[in-house]
Parts: sequence; structure tokens; C-alpha cells
Amino acid sequence: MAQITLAKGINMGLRKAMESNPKVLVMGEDVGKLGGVFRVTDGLQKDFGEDRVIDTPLAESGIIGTAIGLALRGYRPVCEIQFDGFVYPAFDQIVSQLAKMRARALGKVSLPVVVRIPVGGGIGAVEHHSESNEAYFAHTAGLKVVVCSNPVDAYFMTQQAIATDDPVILYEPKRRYWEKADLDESLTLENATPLHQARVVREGTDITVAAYGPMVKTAMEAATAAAEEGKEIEVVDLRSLSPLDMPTLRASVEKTGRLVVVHEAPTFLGMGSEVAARVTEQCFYSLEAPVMRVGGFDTPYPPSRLEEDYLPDLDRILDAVDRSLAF
Amino acid sequence: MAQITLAKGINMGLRKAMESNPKVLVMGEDVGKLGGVFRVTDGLQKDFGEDRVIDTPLAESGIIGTAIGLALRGYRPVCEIQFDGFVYPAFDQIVSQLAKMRARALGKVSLPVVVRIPVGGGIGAVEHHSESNEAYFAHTAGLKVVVCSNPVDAYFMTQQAIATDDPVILYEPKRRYWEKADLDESLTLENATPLHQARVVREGTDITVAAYGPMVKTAMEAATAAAEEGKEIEVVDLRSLSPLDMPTLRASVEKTGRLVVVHEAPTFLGMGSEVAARVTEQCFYSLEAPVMRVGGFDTPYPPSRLEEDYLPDLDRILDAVDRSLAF
Amino acid sequence: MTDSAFADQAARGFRSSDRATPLVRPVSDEPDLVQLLTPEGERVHHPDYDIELSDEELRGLYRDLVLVRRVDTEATALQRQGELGIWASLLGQEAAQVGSGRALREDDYAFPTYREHGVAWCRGVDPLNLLGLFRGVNHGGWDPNEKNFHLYTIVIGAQTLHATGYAMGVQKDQAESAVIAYFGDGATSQGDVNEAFIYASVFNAPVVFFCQNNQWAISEPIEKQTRIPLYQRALGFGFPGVRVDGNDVLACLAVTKAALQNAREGSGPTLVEAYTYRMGAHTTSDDPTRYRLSDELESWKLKDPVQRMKAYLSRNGIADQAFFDALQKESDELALHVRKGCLEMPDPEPLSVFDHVYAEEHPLLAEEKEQFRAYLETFEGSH
Amino acid sequence: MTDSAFADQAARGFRSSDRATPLVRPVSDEPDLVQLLTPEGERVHHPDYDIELSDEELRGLYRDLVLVRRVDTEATALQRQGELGIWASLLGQEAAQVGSGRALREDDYAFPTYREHGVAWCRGVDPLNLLGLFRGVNHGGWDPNEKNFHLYTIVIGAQTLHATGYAMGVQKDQAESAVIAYFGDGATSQGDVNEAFIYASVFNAPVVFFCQNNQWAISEPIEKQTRIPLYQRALGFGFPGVRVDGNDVLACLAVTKAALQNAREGSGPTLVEAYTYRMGAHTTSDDPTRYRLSDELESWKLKDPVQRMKAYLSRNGIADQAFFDALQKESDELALHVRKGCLEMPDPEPLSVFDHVYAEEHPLLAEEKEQFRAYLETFEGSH
Ligand SMILES: Cc1ncc(C[n+]2csc(CCOP(=O)(O)OP(=O)(O)O)c2C)c(N)n1
Ligand SMILES: Cc1ncc(C[n+]2csc(CCOP(=O)(O)OP(=O)(O)O)c2C)c(N)n1
Ligand SMILES: [Mg+2]
Ligand SMILES: [Mg+2]
Repeated sequence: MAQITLAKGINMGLRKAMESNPKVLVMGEDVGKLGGVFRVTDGLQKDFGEDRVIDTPLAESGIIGTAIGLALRGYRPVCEIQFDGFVYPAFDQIVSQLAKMRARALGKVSLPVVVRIPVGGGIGAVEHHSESNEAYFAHTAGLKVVVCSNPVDAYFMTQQAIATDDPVILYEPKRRYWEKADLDESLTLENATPLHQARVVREGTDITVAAYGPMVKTAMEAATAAAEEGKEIEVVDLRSLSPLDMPTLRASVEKTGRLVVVHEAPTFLGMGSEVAARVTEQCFYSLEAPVMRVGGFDTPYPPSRLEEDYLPDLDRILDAVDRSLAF
Repeated sequence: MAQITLAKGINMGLRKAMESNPKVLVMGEDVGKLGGVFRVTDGLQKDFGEDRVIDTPLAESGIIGTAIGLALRGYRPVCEIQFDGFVYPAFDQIVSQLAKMRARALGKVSLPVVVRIPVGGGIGAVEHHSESNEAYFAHTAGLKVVVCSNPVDAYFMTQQAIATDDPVILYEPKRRYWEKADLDESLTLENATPLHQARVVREGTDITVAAYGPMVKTAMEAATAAAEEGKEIEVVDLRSLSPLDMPTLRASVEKTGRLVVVHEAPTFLGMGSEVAARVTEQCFYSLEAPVMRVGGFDTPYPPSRLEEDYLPDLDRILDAVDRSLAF
Repeated sequence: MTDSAFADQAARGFRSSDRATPLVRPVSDEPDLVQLLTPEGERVHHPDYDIELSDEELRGLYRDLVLVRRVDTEATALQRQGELGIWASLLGQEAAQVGSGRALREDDYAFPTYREHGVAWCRGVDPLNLLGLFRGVNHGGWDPNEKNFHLYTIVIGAQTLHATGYAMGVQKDQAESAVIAYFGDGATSQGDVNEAFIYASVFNAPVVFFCQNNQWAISEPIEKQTRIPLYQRALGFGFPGVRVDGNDVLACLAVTKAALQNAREGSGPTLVEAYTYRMGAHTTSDDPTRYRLSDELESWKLKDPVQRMKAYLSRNGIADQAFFDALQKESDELALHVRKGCLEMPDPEPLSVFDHVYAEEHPLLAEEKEQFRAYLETFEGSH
Repeated sequence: MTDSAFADQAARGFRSSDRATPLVRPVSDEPDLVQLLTPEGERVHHPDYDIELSDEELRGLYRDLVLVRRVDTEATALQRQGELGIWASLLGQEAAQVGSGRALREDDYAFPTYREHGVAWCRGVDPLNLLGLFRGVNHGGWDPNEKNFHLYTIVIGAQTLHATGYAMGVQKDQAESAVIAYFGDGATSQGDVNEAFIYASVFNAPVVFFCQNNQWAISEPIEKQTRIPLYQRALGFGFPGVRVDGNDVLACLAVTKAALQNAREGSGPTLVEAYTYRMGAHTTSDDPTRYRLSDELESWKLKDPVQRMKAYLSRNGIADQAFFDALQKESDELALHVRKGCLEMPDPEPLSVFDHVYAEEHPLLAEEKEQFRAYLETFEGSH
């Protein structure tokens, strides 16, 4: 049993995958000697060499485009995008090539490419360093989109994503990189929760709060606070945004009758809209209130001195919980 | 009164805008001598010169990036993206620059750039020529997103979009380019429906069907068919996706109690999810059934021999209508 | 010839450092075109590039040119008859494609655009595979690894990065293969193509960038993309660029072979600009009379790649009338195969839209498929 | 000097055609660096570039260098003290920025990255504007048109296209202004930057591409971006490239002036590579000891741009101790202004997050703002 951070969990996951499969490559800007700006790839180049841990030119379309070529050649590239806001130059390669090539080939090629993206705000950064753009990719058929929220998931989900024959966008909640948890290293992938399964991280009876990535911790804090007032919140960590684990969500909502979805991304057409629409369609008669959405505002991510106002926090979650309960 | 096609409506709208404001430019691939692959810019270069109707190099990021620079210099560029699937190379410039620059400058600059995108399927084209990617842009704060569905709207919305000081993504339903309608040329912009207002295009009492762009015609056909069976569908042409005209939607749903949203884009996180989530939140007690979504499947746009199956048609709309009415 | 223009380049500041010196020489401007066969079909020689071919090989190249053109003509006809949604003709570019395509070894890998029907032919891909895409029954769908010929890529320039990445993989495997990326003159303006140049040069990847400069990107003439000859683009990235007469199948073969060989030997990328002409419309949907003068076409007709080779073969007694007759027959049969195969191509099953999107399970998509199946069944009585 | 390297280039195949011949000469490799002031502060001459400056102007440049460095040092200190979220230091790049910045005329327009504090200074932008961004009270927020200095752009390379578009607008206006786009060595790998080269050359836009090659893109050395000297990238696009000693304020001034003048006169773009060194960390968040040896830094310290100019001024009696003392005082006052202004900078109002997103009305956003206002009010009692 070792105590690890979320960043370390990914690092260990990458290492495990690289050890067990020589085709696994790590590539991106500054992933080599520096170990990435968040040190997630720390030590990998030293141990696996420049041939497997590749500092690329400063061009994201090039990163994804060449990763596709490497995948066609039989490699399993794990690409690091330095910050959420810098994935857009690669958008075309991701959406038109990475996502669609398998269908184009009628299944005759697979692209086991993982795109790791540190996501979200709360670290006091400058513009473009705090965005939550998961909805773009979750809306894109052909991709799978997952988000880890804790060190143990980080460790396993990294390995699972790499093992998947589909392209996976793996979001890492950057402000939780330094959160710690115990990892039992004797556990293997077989012990892990399946990659595309949501997890009830706290049981409750009054209302369900669904969150993912950085917001899971916030939701848990809200649940603790609510419990003091006698309200029992069930917290669901969605983990996989595409595919979305509807059975877990449905079971929870059928039990509690109420749902609040929380994310940092702008609400308009954010993940919450899909969750709300789908849950409402499937649990129409179970819902005692409309699904409430708590998200970032429909503005560009603000300067960091405003981010505490912009980001959903415990209070805004509880406000939505109260509005739902009072409905 | 002249009969015009939708393509002609845009052409006339562009011409009007160029005549009334020398700062309006048209730029894109093949917009000059060829008049665009759909001939939407036909004759403009001949009349306004190469300085105002600019054939650009084959690089979409360059089109939007230089349009931003031109806008900073006081011009009002109207950019043509040749097909929906070719906007992605410009995604970074649109999402990180075009959408965010005004907020970055605390309002001290405006970017009156229009990005025209022929959208959607149904024309028997090869891959990347039939996509519906409006959700990406509607989810992007800082942009406005509108879709025309008929020649008269095309004429006015083009002019309105150009007159707007915000960046506007103007979607043009390519399979309706050749649809005809009468235009009263004596009408001025003051007579036009405001750009961001939805329109009830057919009144009905039993259920609301909300659609936009190419699907408005299909929805109207469904309404006609339903009427024969005694079901009165109210059809709402959303026209503006961002901002979304909630008052019009709400009024209709409060009247009918049921809503079906139709678009060509994949349903998962498509516009329908936002409409469903928001309408449900605001009309919870008016809804007698969950909002039903009819859209493209959650797959890449298929080869054209499958597109009739993929695209929502009259039958699939009526199926959803029936499911809603039977709920 | 050792003191070629590239030596000058190097002297003027290319850091050769520890990297292997590229061996392909960019041609100087006088003549700025590598040519081994004049438009009249006369064999000429070039100091840097030459090639010795047997008569059989020469006839083989001519056969390729003829058959490729015939497939193209047939496909255009099929489109006119409504059997294809669209067709992108390679008319005029046969030599560039056959020359470069025949330069490839079996273990080399090609990344095409949407117009490389001639390369597909050389790789042994059945033309019907190509027609499937243009008919709209699939988006390509052949197995790229079967013939080392990637799927057609429609988004301009995207495949150049795939080719570069693939070449990086070849390099990691220490395999002795090379990769070729096809693209057009218009494509050189895309960020992706320039990024591919950067990745390829920085990693010294074994890739040949084969640009068919057919003078047009739909309606835009080459001047809208560059103000200098395209092969010189490579100078800015530190690898050699060479312009070859794209209507000369021998020169295309020789130059591409040399470039591929350099790539295999660790000398990194080369840009080959095949200077040619799009004799037809951009696609069957296009109307070139709106933007170019017929004079231009007429002058290029004099440089026709197929005629040129035929003149050479005839004049030098390399092929006789019997050969040409047999080829005519083979060509007719091929056209028949294409036509028949096209007409017989079944439409895909409606439910197949859900297939092959993911390699692994996706419950929501499975559910959607199930719902659609059930929906379709409700019509079953009525059909 | 007319028979410079560019003439060779042209001879080797740049089509000069009907376009004006560019007048800026790329330097040949020996020496491959335009230098007017040696690291020891000795004035040297260059056949293509020279500049005559009055003593006052020379002192002015030195004053700029000193003050810009002082602002930078103060900002770094403020970051260490928790007053700024991050700071991107220009340490070592003062001459490149002041030299190019002072080459600009008032009507010229500059498009910076996030590190152009020295250029901002030359444009007359109050350093506090820059600090606002790094403190996180805004994303920039100054009025670009006030000083013809665009907002900082953080997405690598994006601004080069804005600059090119702006220059196209200048051209349409038939104005006699020029535009300058700043970017780093790493940025040259981005598609956008290469597309900017294409647009600028095809439209012959009056823009100078000013690349500060500080040898590093965070942890990646220049070899990860190119295998040839960066100024030669321009060759591939058909416009001149020139490498200047980026630690020599006089050479940077001279070369940039010439390039801007050529742009104004209709000769189109030039790429200027200012060969310099990032003496500090990438930003205050970075730890360069992880990836580079201190030797390298030590050797560059000998080329310090500020010391060099000081040595020149002293040695030639252009400035005396009184001047240096007065400058020291001015510098201290500026630091105080920066420090005081930073500490006094108010946090933005919570509701301001909704402002300036759109120029025109947006009912949903107005509604969201209203809801948030009401929500905030529920806390009002408790605060
Ligand atoms: C990214 C992108 N933008 C636009 C298009 C539309 N388009 C298809 S072919 C073409 C012209 C291509 O010209 P070129 O690269 O010279 O190749 P050619 O067609 O001449 O073989 C254009 C603009 C596209 N396919 N992809
Ligand atoms: C598109 C994009 N990708 C990645 C980053 C993260 N990033 C910020 S600065 C930087 C290095 C830039 O190097 P260079 O262009 O040489 O400029 P310098 O910082 O040396 O001035 C990187 C990778 C970014 N800002 N934008
Ligand atoms: Mg072409
Ligand atoms: Mg740098």
C-alpha cells in the first residue's frame, strides 16, 4: 500500500503500460527531460529512452496526426496535450481523422491512441489553461471520453485507456493532481472498475448529485455539509462521459427522484444537458423536479481572480440541491 | 416580388451588405471567379473586385486568422468555409481567438466576423461534406450561431449577421440551397424578424416540433401529414441556436405540453439536449411527456447510400410525435 | 554531379551537423525540371537522375498509363450516368502517379489523397474499391495493410502527418521501408502539411512528400498558394526539394525511386514536386470554364503523359501494333469489370451505419442500433 | 551591396515576376549574424545594415534596456511574493525587444506573444497593464488601438495570422504602415505560423515576422523544432529571412527598421530571426535545471544585451556617471510604480465575468447574470 498523488497515479499507470507493451509510446511537448509541465511523465524518458518518450515539435495537430500514423504502424501512442486550451489546433486531426478512421476503414484499422488532457480550472492560471472542453469530444462519435477524479482511478483508467483499441480522450483534473490516496499495488486491471462504468461514491436517499473529474471532490464536500443538515445526497462519479453509464445513473435517480449535474464547463450544451435530457427521457415519472445543472457560466473562462466565482463550489451545489428539494 | 433560391438569398444579402458598407469583405476558397462551389458568391468578385472578394490560400485557419486581423483593422469579413467538415482546421482560431478576443479586451475590440458554413447532408456527397457541427459552436461562449431555413430568412439573416458586432456562425442548409420562395425586395432590415428570434412557422395545439435549418421543411411535411390524421403539430423554426430564443419555445410548449426536437446532428450532446434540458427545467409542470429528440445517430456521418436512413425524415419525426402523444 | 544546387544550399547555412547528408539533389532552375522524356517522346538524359529499364518494363509502364486512364474515363462515364455521386478524375496526372507508384517497393507505404487512382492501381488495389467511395456505399473501406495503401483522405493535407507518423514508426522498427505522402499544390498551404515537413525533418523520418502540382486547386491557380516554385518550399525546412516533369513517367519513376532510396538509407525526407496539369474538371461537379481559358488546356494537351510514352515506344520499336491492340482489349475488359462491378455493388444495410464505429463495446450505440432495428421493423409490413 | 545572398536565391529560382523585389537581404552564413555591437561593446559595421544614431538616441536605447529589465525583475519578485500568479520573464531578450520596438513608427502595429514586455514598453503601454494579466485580474484588457499594440496572445502562433490579416487591411487602406508579429522559436512549428507565411507572401502583406529565437521552448531546445537555422525558413516561402544578433540592440533596430521600411514600400514580408537566449526560466513556474546545463547560461551571460550597451556608452563617452545615476533613480521609481500599482490593483467584481462577452444583447447570458446576482445576494447578510 503506497500513498500516491493523482499525478503519480497516471505516471505509474503509464509506466505499467510501457513495461507490459513495448508498442506503447508517450509523446507531447516537454514530456521528456522535463517530465511534462505537471511532471506526470517524470522519469519515463530516463527509463524508456527518447525513442519511446518523445518530445515533439510545438504543434498539436502534428502530435495527433503523427500519433495516428504511428498507430497505423502498430504503435499505441499516448499523447499529452499540455493544457486543455491547446487541444484546438489538433481538433481537425481528432475529429475528422482519429474519431472517424475506423468507420472509414469498415473496421479494418484500429487507432488505439490516448489523448491525455489536463482539464479545468482552480489553479490560478492565465487564459487557456483552465478550460473544460469535454463536451466537444463527447459529442464526437468515434471517440471515447473518460475523466478520472482520484489517484487510484488515475492509475487504472490510464492503463485501461491505453489497452482500449478505440481512441480515448483521458481528462485529468489538474487541480487534483496533488490529491493523495492509498494505492494497493498488488491490484491488477482485473480488479479495477470497468473503464466506462460510473461509480456511486456516496450513497444517499434524498437526491443524486452527478459529477466527474475535479467536481467529484466538491460534490462530496457538499454531501458532507448537507448531511449535517439531515439531507442525504447520493454522489455519482460519472467517470465515463462517452459512453455514458446510464444504468448507474438511472438506478440512482429512480431511488432518489432528483438529480443535480455538476461540471466546470459552461452549462449551455455542456455534459449536464445530455445527462438531463437522457435521464429525463428515461426516468420521467421518477423525477420529482427537473434535473438541475450547476456549471461554469456561459462565458469564456474568466481571469483567475474571478475563478472562484465562476467555478461551481459547495454553496452553488447546495443551492441547486435546495432548489430541487423545494421544487 | 422576385422568386429566389436560398443560395440566391444569401448572395443578395451579401451584395446588399457590400453595397451599403465598403468595409464588408468576402473571403474563402474559390469564392472569386468560381463564385463558390455552391455559387453563393456568384458575380460578387466581378462587381466588387478582387480586393473585396478574396480567393484565399487553401488553409482554413488562415482564413479565420486573417479575418480576425482584418476585423481588428476595421473590416467586416464574411468568411466562407467550403463545407461543414472543413471548419475544423480553423477551430482554434474560432474558439480561442474569434470567440474570446472581445472578453480578453474587456470590450475594447469587437470582431464583426461572419463565418458562413454550408451545413448538413442529403446531397449524396462524400465524407466530410454532410456534417452538422453546430453544437460545437453553440457550446462556445462568445460566438453567436444562427441557421437559416428558407430564402427570405437567408437574405435577411445574412445582412443581420454582417451588421452584428459579434462573431456569428451562419449555417446554410446546403440541401435547401435550391429551394425557392418569393422575396419582396422593397422590404428592409427593419421589417425582418430579429436575428435571434425563433419563429412559429405553423401553429398547432397537440405538440410542438422544434427544428432548424434543413429540418424545418421536413418538420413542416410531418405536420402536414399529421394533420391528415387529425394531429395538430406546432412547428417552431429555432433560427438562432445561440442565443436560444426561450420565450418563443416556452410559450409553445406551455400551450401544447409536448416537444420533439429535430436536427441532423448526432443526438448525444446535440442541440436537442440543451433544448430538452432547458425546456424541461422551465416548463416542468407543463410537459406531459419527456422531450423527445430526433437526430442523426451517434456515428460518423455515413456514406451517402445510407444517408436516408441516417437523417431524420418525416417518418422518424412522426414516430417521435406518436411516442410523445402516447406517453 | 556533386556540386549541385543543394551543395550551395548547404554552404549557405544548412547545418549538416551529425545528420546524414541528403542525397537527392534539388534541381537548379535551368532546367528546373527533371525530364527524361520530352513531350515529343524523345529520351533525354539528366545528370542526376537516370534510369535503365528493360523493354518489358517500359511497356509495363505504358500499360499502367493506359489502363489507369481507362478506369478514369469509365468512372467519369459512370458518374454521368448517375452511378457515382461524384468522381475526381486523374486525367493528365497518370505519369506522376504511375511513375511514383511504380517506384514503391512492396513494403513501402503510400498515403493518398482522393485522386490517386493511378497509385492505387500500382499498389494492386481493385478500382472497384475506389468506386465504392464515390458511389457512396462506403468511405473507402479497403484494408490499408493489405496493399500498404492507406484509405483515401479527403480533408486536405491531413494524410501528410499520418504518413510522417507512419514513417517514424518504420524508423523505430528499424525497417528498411519508405513512406510516400501524396498531396496537391493547394494542400501545401495547409498548416498540417507544413507541420508534416517539420516533424519529418526534425525526426529525419523516411518519408517522401510527393506533391502533384496540377496548377489548380479547384478554381484557384497555383499563384494563390505560393509565389515561388513549390519544390523550393523544402529549402525552408532543411531537406531537398526537386521538381520533376509530372507528365514524364520515366522521370517521375527515377526521381521518386531516388528519394525513396534516400529515405530508406536514413537521409530523411524529400519533397518531390511533380509539375503536371489537371486536364479535366476538379471533379465531375466542377465547371472549369468558369475560371480558366481553354488555351491553357490545349497547350498542356501537347504534353500528354500517355501520348508521350506511346510515341517513345513506337518510335523506338519497343512496342508493336500487336501490343497496342492487346492492350486495347485488356483496357476494354477492365472497363467492363469496372462498370459491371459498379452496377452490381450492393447498397449497404441500413443497420450497418452503427458498425465499425468502435472496436469495443458502446452500450449507448448498441441501444440506438436496437431501437432503429425495432423502428425499421414497424415498416416491414408496409414494404 | 546588391549581389547579396538574396540575389543568389532569386537566381536559383525565386520567381520575381511582377512582384516588387524584396529589398532586405538575408545574410549569408559567414557571418550569419548581423551584428553592429560586439559582446564587448565594440561598434562594428555591416555591409547591408547600418544605422546612425545621436548620443541621445543611444542613451535612450540604453535607458529602455535598463528600465525594461527592471520592470521584469520587479515582476518576478512580485510573483515570488504571491502577488502575481505567474510571470514570463524577458531576461536576456531586452535588446531584441527594444531594438525592434523602437524601430516601429507610431502608426505601425505590433502583435505580441506573452513575453513582449520590452516591446510594450516601447509602445508606451504601462507595465501595470501587463501585470494585470499575470495577476489574474484580467486577460489583458488594454485597448490595442490606443498604442497600436495588440493584446498578449498565449496560444502559440495564433497572432501571426492576426498580424498578417491586419497587414492585409493596411494594404487595402493603402496606408503606409507596417505590422510586426512577434513569436518564439517554438512557435515556428505551428501550422498557423506557416500559414501566416503563406498568406503574407501570397498577398505580399506589409508584415515583419520577428522571431525571437531564445534557443528554448520551455524544455525543448531549438533542435526539436528545426534542423536548419530558423531564418532560412523564409526561403521556402519566397521572402527574405535574416538572422540578427538578438542581444545587440543596434543591430535589431537596424534590421527591423529596414524590414519595416520594405514592408511599407510594398516589398512584402521579411522574417527576422533575433538570435538570443532566454536567460531565465520559461516562466516563474518552470525549473530549467531539469533540462539545461548552467554552462550554457554562463556563456550567454557574456553576451548580455544590457551590459554590452553600457560598455559601448561608457567606453565612448556617450554617457557619464551622472546619466547612469539618474537612470538608476528612474529605474527605482519605475519599480516602485509597478509594485505599488500591482498591490493596489483591485480584484474584478464577481458579476463582471458576464461583461464584454458580447457586443450586443444576449438574453440567456443576461438571465444568467441576473440569477447569479440574486444568488450572491443571498450571502449578503452573512458577510
Ligand atoms: C481542409 C479542406 N478544405 C477544403 C476542402 C475542399 N477541397 C477539396 S479538393 C480542394 C482543392 C485541392 O487542391 P489541390 O491540393 O491542389 O489538389 P487537387 O484537387 O488539385 O488534386 C478543396 C479546396 C477539403 N477537402 N479539405
Ligand atoms: C498552442 C499552444 N500549445 C502549447 C502551449 C504551451 N506553451 C506555452 S509557451 C510554450 C513554449 C513556447 O516556446 P517559444 O515559441 O520558443 O517561445 P518562448 O516561450 O521561448 O518565448 C508552450 C509549449 C501554448 N501556449 N499554446
Ligand atoms: Mg491541384
Ligand atoms: Mg523560445
